[in-house]
Amino acid sequence: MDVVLKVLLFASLRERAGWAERSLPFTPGVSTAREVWNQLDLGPLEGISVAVNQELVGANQPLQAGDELAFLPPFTGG
Amino acid sequence: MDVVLKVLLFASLRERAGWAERSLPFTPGVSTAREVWNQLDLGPLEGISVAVNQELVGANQPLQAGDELAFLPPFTGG
Amino acid sequence: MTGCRVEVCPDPFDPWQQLALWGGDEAAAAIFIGRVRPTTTDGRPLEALELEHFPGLCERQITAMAQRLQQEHRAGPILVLHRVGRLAPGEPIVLVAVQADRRGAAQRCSAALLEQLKHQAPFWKREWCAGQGTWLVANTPL
Amino acid sequence: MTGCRVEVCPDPFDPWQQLALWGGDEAAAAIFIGRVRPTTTDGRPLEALELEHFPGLCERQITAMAQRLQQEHRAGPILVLHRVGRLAPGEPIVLVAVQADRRGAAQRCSAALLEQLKHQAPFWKREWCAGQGTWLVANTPL
Repeated sequence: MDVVLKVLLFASLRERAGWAERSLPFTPGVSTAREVWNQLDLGPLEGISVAVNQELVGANQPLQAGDELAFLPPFTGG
Repeated sequence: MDVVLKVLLFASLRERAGWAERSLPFTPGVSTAREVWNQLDLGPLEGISVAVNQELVGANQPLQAGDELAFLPPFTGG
Repeated sequence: MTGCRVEVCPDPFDPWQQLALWGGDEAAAAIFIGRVRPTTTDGRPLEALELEHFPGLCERQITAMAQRLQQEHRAGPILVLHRVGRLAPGEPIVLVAVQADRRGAAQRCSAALLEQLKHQAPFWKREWCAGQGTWLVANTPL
Repeated sequence: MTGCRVEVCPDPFDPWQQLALWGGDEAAAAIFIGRVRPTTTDGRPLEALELEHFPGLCERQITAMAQRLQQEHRAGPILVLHRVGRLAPGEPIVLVAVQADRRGAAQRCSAALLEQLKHQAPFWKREWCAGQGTWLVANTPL
Protein backbone atom coordinates (compact mmCIF):
# COMPACT_ATOMS: atom_id res chain seq x y z
CA MET A 1 0.00 0.00 0.00
CA ASP A 2 1.31 3.46 -0.97
CA VAL A 3 1.05 5.77 2.01
CA VAL A 4 1.35 9.36 0.82
CA LEU A 5 0.87 13.03 1.58
CA LYS A 6 -0.73 15.24 -1.05
CA VAL A 7 1.01 18.63 -1.21
CA LEU A 8 -0.59 21.69 -2.88
CA LEU A 9 1.06 24.98 -3.77
CA PHE A 10 -0.78 28.19 -4.75
CA ALA A 11 -0.10 31.41 -6.66
CA SER A 12 3.49 32.69 -6.38
CA LEU A 13 4.61 29.55 -4.52
CA ARG A 14 3.36 27.39 -7.37
CA GLU A 15 5.20 29.53 -9.94
CA ARG A 16 8.38 29.50 -7.90
CA ALA A 17 8.32 25.71 -7.51
CA GLY A 18 7.12 24.96 -11.02
CA TRP A 19 4.43 22.54 -9.81
CA ALA A 20 0.96 22.78 -8.25
CA GLU A 21 0.41 19.37 -6.70
CA ARG A 22 2.63 16.47 -5.63
CA SER A 23 2.26 13.23 -3.81
CA LEU A 24 5.08 12.65 -1.33
CA PRO A 25 5.71 9.42 0.50
CA PHE A 26 4.55 9.75 4.09
CA THR A 27 7.52 9.08 6.29
CA PRO A 28 6.78 9.01 10.00
CA GLY A 29 10.05 10.88 10.59
CA VAL A 30 8.83 13.89 8.54
CA SER A 31 5.62 14.50 10.36
CA THR A 32 4.86 18.25 10.38
CA ALA A 33 4.16 20.83 7.66
CA ARG A 34 7.38 22.61 8.64
CA GLU A 35 9.41 19.46 8.05
CA VAL A 36 7.76 18.81 4.68
CA TRP A 37 8.36 22.46 3.70
CA ASN A 38 12.05 22.20 4.51
CA GLN A 39 12.30 19.16 2.23
CA LEU A 40 10.75 21.13 -0.66
CA ASP A 41 13.58 23.68 -0.63
CA LEU A 42 11.40 26.70 -1.53
CA GLY A 43 12.85 29.30 0.85
CA PRO A 44 11.78 30.42 4.32
CA LEU A 45 8.36 29.42 5.68
CA GLU A 46 7.85 32.90 7.13
CA GLY A 47 4.61 34.57 6.00
CA ILE A 48 3.30 31.33 4.49
CA SER A 49 0.06 29.83 5.83
CA VAL A 50 -0.50 26.11 6.13
CA ALA A 51 -3.74 24.23 5.57
CA VAL A 52 -4.20 20.57 6.37
CA ASN A 53 -7.30 18.95 4.90
CA GLN A 54 -8.68 22.42 4.12
CA GLU A 55 -8.24 23.79 7.65
CA LEU A 56 -5.72 26.52 8.48
CA VAL A 57 -3.36 25.10 11.10
CA GLY A 58 -0.01 25.83 12.69
CA ALA A 59 3.10 24.62 10.84
CA ASN A 60 4.02 22.30 13.69
CA GLN A 61 0.80 20.31 13.82
CA PRO A 62 1.51 16.58 13.39
CA LEU A 63 0.49 15.13 10.00
CA GLN A 64 -1.32 11.89 9.29
CA ALA A 65 -0.82 9.59 6.32
CA GLY A 66 -3.22 10.62 3.52
CA ASP A 67 -3.40 14.28 4.63
CA GLU A 68 -3.77 17.04 2.05
CA LEU A 69 -1.20 19.68 2.91
CA ALA A 70 -1.38 23.15 1.27
CA PHE A 71 1.16 25.98 1.43
CA LEU A 72 -0.40 29.43 0.93
CA PRO A 73 1.54 32.64 0.22
CA PRO A 74 0.33 35.87 1.94
CA PHE A 75 -3.31 36.60 1.08
CA THR A 76 -3.98 39.59 -1.18
CA GLY A 77 -7.71 39.43 -1.92
CA GLY A 78 -10.53 41.86 -1.21
CA MET B 1 -44.15 101.58 3.07
CA ASP B 2 -44.68 98.39 5.08
CA VAL B 3 -41.37 97.25 6.51
CA VAL B 4 -41.68 93.67 7.65
CA LEU B 5 -39.94 90.50 8.73
CA LYS B 6 -41.11 87.21 7.29
CA VAL B 7 -41.12 84.49 9.98
CA LEU B 8 -41.26 80.75 9.14
CA LEU B 9 -41.90 77.85 11.48
CA PHE B 10 -41.29 74.17 10.68
CA ALA B 11 -42.49 70.76 11.84
CA SER B 12 -43.33 70.55 15.57
CA LEU B 13 -42.87 74.32 16.03
CA ARG B 14 -45.44 74.98 13.31
CA GLU B 15 -47.91 72.58 14.93
CA ARG B 16 -47.34 74.07 18.36
CA ALA B 17 -47.86 77.63 17.09
CA GLY B 18 -50.72 76.80 14.73
CA TRP B 19 -49.18 78.78 11.87
CA ALA B 20 -46.41 78.28 9.31
CA GLU B 21 -45.62 81.78 8.10
CA ARG B 22 -46.23 85.30 9.37
CA SER B 23 -45.22 88.78 8.43
CA LEU B 24 -44.25 90.82 11.48
CA PRO B 25 -43.64 94.55 11.46
CA PHE B 26 -39.93 95.22 11.58
CA THR B 27 -39.28 97.32 14.65
CA PRO B 28 -35.70 98.49 15.07
CA GLY B 29 -36.02 97.76 18.81
CA VAL B 30 -36.64 94.04 18.15
CA SER B 31 -33.63 93.36 16.05
CA THR B 32 -32.40 89.79 16.69
CA ALA B 33 -33.92 86.36 16.17
CA ARG B 34 -33.85 85.84 19.93
CA GLU B 35 -35.97 88.99 20.49
CA VAL B 36 -38.47 88.01 17.80
CA TRP B 37 -38.68 84.50 19.30
CA ASN B 38 -39.47 85.89 22.72
CA GLN B 39 -42.33 87.92 21.23
CA LEU B 40 -43.82 84.75 19.70
CA ASP B 41 -44.26 83.11 23.11
CA LEU B 42 -43.49 79.55 21.96
CA GLY B 43 -41.33 78.37 24.86
CA PRO B 44 -37.54 78.31 25.31
CA LEU B 45 -35.25 78.88 22.31
CA GLU B 46 -32.91 76.10 23.51
CA GLY B 47 -32.29 73.43 20.86
CA ILE B 48 -33.87 75.51 18.12
CA SER B 49 -31.81 76.57 15.11
CA VAL B 50 -32.21 79.93 13.42
CA ALA B 51 -31.92 80.65 9.70
CA VAL B 52 -31.89 84.15 8.26
CA ASN B 53 -32.39 84.35 4.49
CA GLN B 54 -31.73 80.60 4.27
CA GLU B 55 -28.43 80.71 6.16
CA LEU B 56 -28.01 79.12 9.59
CA VAL B 57 -26.92 81.89 11.98
CA GLY B 58 -26.64 82.58 15.71
CA ALA B 59 -29.78 83.76 17.47
CA ASN B 60 -28.16 87.09 18.31
CA GLN B 61 -27.27 88.16 14.79
CA PRO B 62 -28.84 91.56 14.00
CA LEU B 63 -31.80 91.45 11.61
CA GLN B 64 -32.50 93.69 8.65
CA ALA B 65 -35.90 94.86 7.42
CA GLY B 66 -37.19 92.38 4.82
CA ASP B 67 -35.27 89.42 6.27
CA GLU B 68 -36.76 85.93 6.14
CA LEU B 69 -36.37 84.45 9.60
CA ALA B 70 -36.92 80.71 10.17
CA PHE B 71 -37.08 78.81 13.46
CA LEU B 72 -36.10 75.14 13.13
CA PRO B 73 -36.70 72.43 15.74
CA PRO B 74 -33.94 69.81 16.30
CA PHE B 75 -33.13 67.98 13.06
CA THR B 76 -34.15 64.32 12.84
CA GLY B 77 -33.40 63.34 9.25
CA GLY B 78 -31.08 60.74 7.78
CA MET C 1 -11.90 65.54 -7.77
CA THR C 2 -15.46 65.41 -8.98
CA GLY C 3 -19.06 66.18 -8.26
CA CYS C 4 -21.39 65.92 -5.31
CA ARG C 5 -24.93 65.08 -6.43
CA VAL C 6 -27.53 65.91 -3.77
CA GLU C 7 -31.26 65.34 -4.22
CA VAL C 8 -34.27 65.67 -1.95
CA CYS C 9 -36.85 63.27 -3.41
CA PRO C 10 -40.61 63.69 -2.94
CA ASP C 11 -41.18 60.27 -4.55
CA PRO C 12 -39.88 56.78 -3.72
CA PHE C 13 -36.50 55.88 -5.21
CA ASP C 14 -34.92 52.53 -6.01
CA PRO C 15 -31.43 52.69 -4.48
CA TRP C 16 -29.88 50.10 -6.79
CA GLN C 17 -31.27 51.71 -9.90
CA GLN C 18 -30.04 55.12 -8.76
CA LEU C 19 -26.59 53.72 -8.00
CA ALA C 20 -26.44 52.00 -11.40
CA LEU C 21 -27.29 55.30 -13.11
CA TRP C 22 -24.75 57.17 -10.99
CA GLY C 23 -22.01 54.83 -12.24
CA GLY C 24 -18.33 55.43 -11.59
CA ASP C 25 -15.49 52.96 -11.31
CA GLU C 26 -13.15 54.19 -8.58
CA ALA C 27 -11.35 51.47 -6.63
CA ALA C 28 -13.58 51.87 -3.55
CA ALA C 29 -17.24 52.73 -3.00
CA ALA C 30 -18.90 52.85 0.44
CA ILE C 31 -22.66 53.09 0.43
CA PHE C 32 -25.22 53.49 3.20
CA ILE C 33 -28.96 53.01 2.82
CA GLY C 34 -31.41 53.83 5.60
CA ARG C 35 -34.98 52.53 5.56
CA VAL C 36 -38.16 53.11 7.56
CA ARG C 37 -38.44 50.79 10.58
CA PRO C 38 -41.69 48.80 10.97
CA THR C 39 -42.27 50.14 14.50
CA THR C 40 -42.39 53.54 16.20
CA THR C 41 -39.66 54.59 18.62
CA ASP C 42 -41.92 53.42 21.47
CA GLY C 43 -42.45 50.02 19.86
CA ARG C 44 -45.93 50.26 18.31
CA PRO C 45 -46.61 49.27 14.67
CA LEU C 46 -45.78 52.18 12.37
CA GLU C 47 -48.33 53.24 9.79
CA ALA C 48 -46.11 55.71 7.98
CA LEU C 49 -43.15 57.98 8.49
CA GLU C 50 -43.54 61.56 7.34
CA LEU C 51 -40.47 63.57 6.39
CA GLU C 52 -40.43 67.34 6.12
CA HIS C 53 -37.53 69.57 5.09
CA PHE C 54 -36.67 73.23 4.66
CA PRO C 55 -36.41 73.48 0.87
CA GLY C 56 -33.39 75.35 -0.44
CA LEU C 57 -31.45 75.61 2.81
CA CYS C 58 -31.56 71.83 3.18
CA GLU C 59 -30.08 71.03 -0.24
CA ARG C 60 -27.41 73.72 0.18
CA GLN C 61 -26.44 72.49 3.64
CA ILE C 62 -26.01 68.93 2.42
CA THR C 63 -24.02 70.00 -0.64
CA ALA C 64 -21.73 72.11 1.55
CA MET C 65 -21.09 69.30 4.03
CA ALA C 66 -20.52 66.79 1.20
CA GLN C 67 -17.97 69.09 -0.46
CA ARG C 68 -16.16 69.75 2.83
CA LEU C 69 -15.93 66.04 3.66
CA GLN C 70 -14.95 65.16 0.10
CA GLN C 71 -11.94 67.47 0.40
CA GLU C 72 -11.09 66.39 3.92
CA HIS C 73 -11.07 62.68 3.01
CA ARG C 74 -9.72 63.14 -0.55
CA ALA C 75 -12.79 61.31 -1.78
CA GLY C 76 -14.20 61.13 -5.31
CA PRO C 77 -17.83 61.44 -6.44
CA ILE C 78 -20.54 61.62 -3.75
CA LEU C 79 -24.23 60.86 -4.16
CA VAL C 80 -26.85 61.78 -1.53
CA LEU C 81 -30.55 61.04 -1.94
CA HIS C 82 -33.03 61.84 0.84
CA ARG C 83 -36.76 61.26 0.81
CA VAL C 84 -39.42 63.68 1.98
CA GLY C 85 -43.18 63.11 2.17
CA ARG C 86 -45.03 60.07 3.49
CA LEU C 87 -43.06 56.80 3.59
CA ALA C 88 -44.19 53.24 4.28
CA PRO C 89 -42.21 50.82 6.50
CA GLY C 90 -39.25 49.36 4.61
CA GLU C 91 -39.02 52.27 2.14
CA PRO C 92 -35.59 53.86 1.62
CA ILE C 93 -35.20 57.21 3.44
CA VAL C 94 -31.59 58.04 2.71
CA LEU C 95 -28.78 56.91 0.45
CA VAL C 96 -25.19 58.10 0.93
CA ALA C 97 -22.57 56.84 -1.52
CA VAL C 98 -18.91 57.84 -1.65
CA GLN C 99 -16.28 56.72 -4.14
CA ALA C 100 -12.55 57.04 -3.44
CA ASP C 101 -9.22 55.51 -4.40
CA ARG C 102 -8.89 53.95 -0.92
CA ARG C 103 -11.41 51.89 1.05
CA GLY C 104 -10.68 53.76 4.30
CA ALA C 105 -11.37 57.15 2.74
CA ALA C 106 -14.63 55.96 1.18
CA GLN C 107 -15.84 54.32 4.42
CA ARG C 108 -14.87 57.20 6.72
CA CYS C 109 -16.26 59.89 4.42
CA SER C 110 -19.55 58.01 3.99
CA ALA C 111 -19.99 57.49 7.75
CA ALA C 112 -19.10 61.12 8.57
CA LEU C 113 -21.49 62.47 5.95
CA LEU C 114 -24.34 60.33 7.29
CA GLU C 115 -23.78 61.71 10.81
CA GLN C 116 -23.70 65.29 9.55
CA LEU C 117 -26.87 64.66 7.52
CA LYS C 118 -28.62 63.41 10.65
CA HIS C 119 -27.54 66.26 12.88
CA GLN C 120 -26.98 69.28 10.64
CA ALA C 121 -29.53 69.12 7.81
CA PRO C 122 -33.04 70.57 8.30
CA PHE C 123 -35.17 67.41 8.04
CA TRP C 124 -37.88 66.41 10.49
CA LYS C 125 -39.56 63.04 11.01
CA ARG C 126 -43.11 62.44 12.19
CA GLU C 127 -44.26 58.92 13.08
CA TRP C 128 -47.85 58.02 12.22
CA CYS C 129 -49.53 55.33 14.29
CA ALA C 130 -53.28 54.68 14.59
CA GLY C 131 -54.02 57.91 12.73
CA GLN C 132 -51.93 60.07 15.07
CA GLY C 133 -48.70 61.83 14.18
CA THR C 134 -45.82 62.35 16.63
CA TRP C 135 -42.79 64.48 15.78
CA LEU C 136 -39.51 62.86 16.77
CA VAL C 137 -37.40 64.90 19.15
CA ALA C 138 -34.07 63.23 18.40
CA ASN C 139 -32.38 60.79 16.05
CA THR C 140 -31.69 57.13 16.77
CA PRO C 141 -28.30 56.55 18.42
CA LEU C 142 -25.36 55.47 16.27
CA MET D 1 -30.49 36.58 13.00
CA THR D 2 -30.34 35.47 9.39
CA GLY D 3 -28.17 34.21 6.64
CA CYS D 4 -24.72 34.92 5.35
CA ARG D 5 -24.54 34.43 1.59
CA VAL D 6 -20.97 33.99 0.35
CA GLU D 7 -20.04 33.43 -3.29
CA VAL D 8 -16.79 33.20 -5.18
CA CYS D 9 -17.65 34.25 -8.73
CA PRO D 10 -15.67 33.10 -11.80
CA ASP D 11 -17.69 35.51 -13.98
CA PRO D 12 -18.29 39.29 -13.79
CA PHE D 13 -21.16 40.39 -11.54
CA ASP D 14 -23.29 43.54 -11.56
CA PRO D 15 -23.24 44.77 -7.94
CA TRP D 16 -26.53 46.66 -8.15
CA GLN D 17 -28.38 43.77 -9.75
CA GLN D 18 -27.02 41.39 -7.11
CA LEU D 19 -28.03 43.75 -4.31
CA ALA D 20 -31.50 44.16 -5.78
CA LEU D 21 -31.92 40.36 -5.89
CA TRP D 22 -30.58 40.03 -2.35
CA GLY D 23 -33.31 42.36 -1.11
CA GLY D 24 -34.03 42.92 2.57
CA ASP D 25 -35.45 45.95 4.31
CA GLU D 26 -33.66 46.36 7.63
CA ALA D 27 -33.25 49.94 8.85
CA ALA D 28 -29.57 50.12 7.92
CA ALA D 29 -27.45 48.66 5.13
CA ALA D 30 -23.72 49.35 4.70
CA ILE D 31 -22.20 48.24 1.44
CA PHE D 32 -18.66 48.22 0.11
CA ILE D 33 -17.64 47.62 -3.48
CA GLY D 34 -14.02 47.26 -4.55
CA ARG D 35 -12.98 47.56 -8.20
CA VAL D 36 -9.84 46.96 -10.23
CA ARG D 37 -7.58 50.06 -10.41
CA PRO D 38 -6.44 51.18 -13.87
CA THR D 39 -2.76 51.06 -12.88
CA THR D 40 -0.39 48.56 -11.32
CA THR D 41 0.95 49.12 -7.81
CA ASP D 42 4.09 50.61 -9.36
CA GLY D 43 2.05 53.00 -11.52
CA ARG D 44 2.07 51.40 -14.98
CA PRO D 45 -1.12 50.86 -17.00
CA LEU D 46 -2.80 47.63 -15.92
CA GLU D 47 -3.85 45.16 -18.58
CA ALA D 48 -5.74 42.84 -16.27
CA LEU D 49 -5.88 41.67 -12.68
CA GLU D 50 -5.90 37.93 -12.12
CA LEU D 51 -7.43 36.50 -8.97
CA GLU D 52 -6.80 33.00 -7.70
CA HIS D 53 -8.31 31.32 -4.65
CA PHE D 54 -8.16 28.05 -2.72
CA PRO D 55 -11.59 26.58 -3.51
CA GLY D 56 -13.47 25.17 -0.57
CA LEU D 57 -11.27 26.52 2.21
CA CYS D 58 -11.82 30.05 0.90
CA GLU D 59 -15.63 29.94 0.95
CA ARG D 60 -15.65 28.30 4.38
CA GLN D 61 -13.21 30.85 5.82
CA ILE D 62 -15.34 33.76 4.59
CA THR D 63 -18.57 32.21 5.84
CA ALA D 64 -17.01 31.60 9.26
CA MET D 65 -15.73 35.19 9.57
CA ALA D 66 -19.07 36.62 8.38
CA GLN D 67 -20.99 34.56 10.96
CA ARG D 68 -18.60 35.54 13.77
CA LEU D 69 -18.85 39.25 12.91
CA GLN D 70 -22.62 39.05 12.43
CA GLN D 71 -22.95 37.77 16.00
CA GLU D 72 -20.41 40.20 17.42
CA HIS D 73 -22.12 43.25 15.86
CA ARG D 74 -25.70 41.89 16.17
CA ALA D 75 -26.04 42.40 12.45
CA GLY D 76 -28.67 40.98 10.10
CA PRO D 77 -28.18 39.43 6.64
CA ILE D 78 -24.71 39.55 5.08
CA LEU D 79 -23.80 39.21 1.41
CA VAL D 80 -20.23 38.67 0.18
CA LEU D 81 -19.33 38.30 -3.48
CA HIS D 82 -15.71 37.95 -4.58
CA ARG D 83 -14.41 37.55 -8.12
CA VAL D 84 -11.77 35.15 -9.30
CA GLY D 85 -10.30 34.83 -12.78
CA ARG D 86 -9.11 37.56 -15.10
CA LEU D 87 -10.56 41.05 -14.45
CA ALA D 88 -10.36 44.23 -16.51
CA PRO D 89 -9.72 47.68 -14.94
CA GLY D 90 -12.92 49.05 -13.38
CA GLU D 91 -14.52 45.63 -12.88
CA PRO D 92 -15.92 44.81 -9.43
CA ILE D 93 -13.66 42.52 -7.38
CA VAL D 94 -15.50 42.39 -4.10
CA LEU D 95 -18.88 43.30 -2.66
CA VAL D 96 -19.58 43.24 1.09
CA ALA D 97 -23.08 44.18 2.26
CA VAL D 98 -24.38 44.11 5.83
CA GLN D 99 -27.88 44.88 7.04
CA ALA D 100 -28.64 45.73 10.67
CA ASP D 101 -31.14 47.57 12.80
CA ARG D 102 -28.56 50.29 13.59
CA ARG D 103 -26.34 52.22 11.21
CA GLY D 104 -23.27 51.85 13.46
CA ALA D 105 -23.57 48.07 13.59
CA ALA D 106 -23.98 47.83 9.81
CA GLN D 107 -21.02 50.15 9.13
CA ARG D 108 -18.64 48.58 11.65
CA CYS D 109 -19.51 45.01 10.67
CA SER D 110 -19.08 45.77 6.97
CA ALA D 111 -15.68 47.44 7.51
CA ALA D 112 -14.43 44.66 9.83
CA LEU D 113 -15.52 41.95 7.39
CA LEU D 114 -13.72 43.67 4.51
CA GLU D 115 -10.47 43.78 6.52
CA GLN D 116 -10.76 40.11 7.48
CA LEU D 117 -11.48 39.21 3.84
CA LYS D 118 -8.33 41.02 2.76
CA HIS D 119 -6.07 39.47 5.37
CA GLN D 120 -7.55 36.08 6.28
CA ALA D 121 -9.12 34.62 3.12
CA PRO D 122 -6.96 32.62 0.66
CA PHE D 123 -7.12 34.88 -2.41
CA TRP D 124 -4.13 35.99 -4.46
CA LYS D 125 -3.81 38.82 -7.00
CA ARG D 126 -1.53 38.93 -10.02
CA GLU D 127 -1.15 42.13 -12.02
CA TRP D 128 -0.74 41.79 -15.77
CA CYS D 129 1.12 44.53 -17.60
CA ALA D 130 2.68 44.33 -21.06
CA GLY D 131 2.08 40.58 -21.15
CA GLN D 132 3.86 39.95 -17.85
CA GLY D 133 2.26 38.84 -14.62
CA THR D 134 3.45 39.89 -11.15
CA TRP D 135 2.03 38.40 -7.96
CA LEU D 136 1.25 41.00 -5.33
CA VAL D 137 3.04 40.49 -2.03
CA ALA D 138 0.64 42.54 0.13
CA ASN D 139 -2.67 44.35 0.09
CA THR D 140 -3.17 48.09 -0.37
CA PRO D 141 -3.16 50.02 2.92
CA LEU D 142 -6.47 50.96 4.52
